[in-house]
Amino acid sequence: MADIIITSVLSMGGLGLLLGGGLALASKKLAVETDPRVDAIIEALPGANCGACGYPGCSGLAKAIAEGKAPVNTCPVGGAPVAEKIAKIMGMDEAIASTERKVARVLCQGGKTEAKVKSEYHGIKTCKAASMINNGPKACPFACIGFGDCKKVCPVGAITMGENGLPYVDEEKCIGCGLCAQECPKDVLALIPEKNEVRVSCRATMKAKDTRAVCTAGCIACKQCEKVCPFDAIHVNNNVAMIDYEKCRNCMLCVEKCPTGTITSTFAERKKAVIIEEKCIGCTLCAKNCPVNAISGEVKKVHKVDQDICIGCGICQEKCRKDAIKMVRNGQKDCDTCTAVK
Amino acid sequence: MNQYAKMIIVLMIISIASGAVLALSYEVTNPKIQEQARQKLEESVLKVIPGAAKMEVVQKEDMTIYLGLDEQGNKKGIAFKAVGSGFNGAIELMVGYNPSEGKLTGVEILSMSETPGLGAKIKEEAFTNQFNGKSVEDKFIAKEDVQAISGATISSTAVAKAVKTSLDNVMKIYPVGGDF
Amino acid sequence: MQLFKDFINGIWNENPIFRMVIGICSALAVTTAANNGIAMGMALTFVLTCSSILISLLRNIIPAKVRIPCYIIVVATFTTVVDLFMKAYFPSLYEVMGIFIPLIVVNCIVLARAEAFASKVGPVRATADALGMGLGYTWAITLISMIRELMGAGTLFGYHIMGEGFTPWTIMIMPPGAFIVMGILVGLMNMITRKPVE
Amino acid sequence: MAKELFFIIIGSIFVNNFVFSRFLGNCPFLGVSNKTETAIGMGIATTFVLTMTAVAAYFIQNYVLAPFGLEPFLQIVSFILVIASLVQLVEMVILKVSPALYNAFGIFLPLITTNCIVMAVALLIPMNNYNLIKSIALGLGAGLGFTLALALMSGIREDLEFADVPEALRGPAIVFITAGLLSLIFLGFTGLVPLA
Repeated sequence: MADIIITSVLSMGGLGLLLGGGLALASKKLAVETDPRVDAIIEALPGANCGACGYPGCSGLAKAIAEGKAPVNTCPVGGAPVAEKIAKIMGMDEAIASTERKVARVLCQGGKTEAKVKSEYHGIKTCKAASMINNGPKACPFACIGFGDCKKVCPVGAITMGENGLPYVDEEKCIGCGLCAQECPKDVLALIPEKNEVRVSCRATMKAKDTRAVCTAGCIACKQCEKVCPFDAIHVNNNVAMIDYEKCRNCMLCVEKCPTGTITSTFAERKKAVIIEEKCIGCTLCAKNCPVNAISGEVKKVHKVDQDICIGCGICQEKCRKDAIKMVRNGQKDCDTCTAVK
Repeated sequence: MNQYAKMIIVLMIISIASGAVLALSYEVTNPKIQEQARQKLEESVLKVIPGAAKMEVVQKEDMTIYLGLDEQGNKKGIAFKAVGSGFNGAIELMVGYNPSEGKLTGVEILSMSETPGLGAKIKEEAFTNQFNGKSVEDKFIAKEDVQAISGATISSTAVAKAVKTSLDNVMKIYPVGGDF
Repeated sequence: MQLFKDFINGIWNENPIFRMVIGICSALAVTTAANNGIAMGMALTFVLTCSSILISLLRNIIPAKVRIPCYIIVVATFTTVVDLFMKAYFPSLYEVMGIFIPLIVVNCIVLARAEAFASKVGPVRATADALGMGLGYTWAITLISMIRELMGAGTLFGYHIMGEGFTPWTIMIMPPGAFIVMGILVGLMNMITRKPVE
Repeated sequence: MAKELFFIIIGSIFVNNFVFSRFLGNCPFLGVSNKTETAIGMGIATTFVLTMTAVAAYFIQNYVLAPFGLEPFLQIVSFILVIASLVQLVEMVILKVSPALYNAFGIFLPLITTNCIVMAVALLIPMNNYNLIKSIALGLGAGLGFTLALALMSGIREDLEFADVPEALRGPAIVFITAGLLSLIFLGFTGLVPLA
């Protein structure tokens, strides 16, 4: 009875020793010095390996960050929280870690009701195939064809096709990887910083007359938006309005002015400035800088914002040194202005 | 150094522990397993030697022969294992034989991995009973004196050939008509 | 509450067979008859639970470099213990599942859960997860084996269901049938839960 | 002797392919077969581990287990211990030699340990008590059979990307169905070589 146990223990122990020793030897000889920070960064990254950062998967990005080749906030999917974690790992302070989160947006409103159709298409149901034949079935060569190539390629399923034949992007789910923008043969989808709510939903560079002939929601280059914009953030070149996302302050004046409704915004109403009485010391800085003179009040007295005139551009909040102004939209509590770089 | 030492020690301790646990459980279960195996063997031997009630194991040259005895202890026949190479793998069978009359008394398939529904039919009584009473001189060739299962000729020939080869070896030890 | 989530996780939304698609080798091989499926499921649940507990207890002691050999020894020890005891006390059951007990050692579920979960959490959560995974595995392979037995042999748990006229599709017992039934079931599961499996 | 070796190798590549007719090795088979180079890489690594396992299993069986009669209960544990250590060794070698290949495998490298083919080969050797050369032949044959299966599957799966596969069947479901058809084809090989 006992000898079986002894032999078994001895043989297993011997085997364990032999193999353990072999592995120890091998791990010493074949030791590969991996930077411990790389594993920590991989841990912090979302791990979707979507390639949006341009590196081969998260491990590729982690190596680049560890070697200092890539900034801490490269990962668009992770956004600020991930960037802060990586910054801690890399020993930098978090200030520069804040990133602009980008989301995909549809720059075309030519759905089944708005855009005319020039041919009936019965071929392979993918936008790529359809766009090869005479620029797609729609009369407007820039219009979205609507077979959902973007929907198929989206790794997180953020895109669904509306009944009007246009893709709808769920901005919470969207991780800004840009795969849909690459996939779309008509470049209807583009990656736009999330904080920019206003966008021109048309890219047709044909003459106004032709655009109006093919689509009721196209940009007819009437330049109304250009005239009304207080911040010189929108220009019509090549017959279509273009927004400079650095300058645009989401004041939505152009959205109201645009006759064909081509310029759209994520939210129905604009933000409004509200002065917090306790903090306001009446330095009148906001009143001086307000482009539409919506703020009134004497020096050293608490000022007031006229809610009807205010266009929600946020300059007053930026200028106010006492942080006494907050932007309010009826739905959200307080949202910071779009371009305030502290 | 300690990191490597720790590796070796932990691995060794775990393997020793597992060796001990396994040896212990082997000790506990081994008698039961031997008992089970013996019982199964006896069942199949008694099945292929009709009328036998007890079994005796006899070692003859390199073959193990099982003697089938009835209640009074006189010999009813002998049985031995045979192996054939079937369609999907080895087929193991138990062959019952009465050397004095030179006739087979029974065949049972112990283990096989033939395709279910086709080759697996060799396990059924319909196929194995045809061997009862066949004499040693028969040729044991499928489709001639052994009725093969349709669609499973390879398995049937494997069984027939296995019986034939094992019978030839046994005949060298127990000549036909001789005592056993 | 966390325990309950771990438990349910293994049964449904991370079902080893249909969602994570691991541990398929035994699932396809042993599911020719329904009672095989249940027996195999029970054996695996036992081995999975015991090894998960022990591995999560030892998790801080085992150095990273030798973690896989250590985990696998623990799993192998439990499997052999199950193998020996089943051979001794349940011979008829052992008859059916002989070759598949040793293959529990290499069943990917056990090592995958040990590597991914048990070695990171405490023993209590590891048990909940192991039980969940084990039961998830059991109902999955029982479902597969019921379909294959019904179509392959016209019986269910050994009772004749299909009438005499039914000629069994022996293909269902053989490997091709197993793969195809598995494929269709995974497809169905995707349809039901509408979550594409990466 | 050469005839038997030939039978063993051809047997385990075509007739009794470990993936298609014995259901073994499915986890890596499903996981790694989406790209051909990783599939071939995995096949080669597994063949290497298989051949070394065959040799190791032969020596352990005949020089450690059998002489002391520890066979019935220590067989599984000692085999799997050797396999795991071999895989750990291969993991270190690949990490050192080509990190890109190492990343491509990812989780599937440690999963070679649980690859049922490796364990099945180790168990088959004492069962048919092969001698050393036959064991190596079995290891090699199993490895080549596995690589063949992986290569076939990865070729098909790369074309499947462009096929219009229904939404629900995408991913593992269609792979299983294709594997089912492939194993149907391999069924045709049975009986090609008599199996001892």
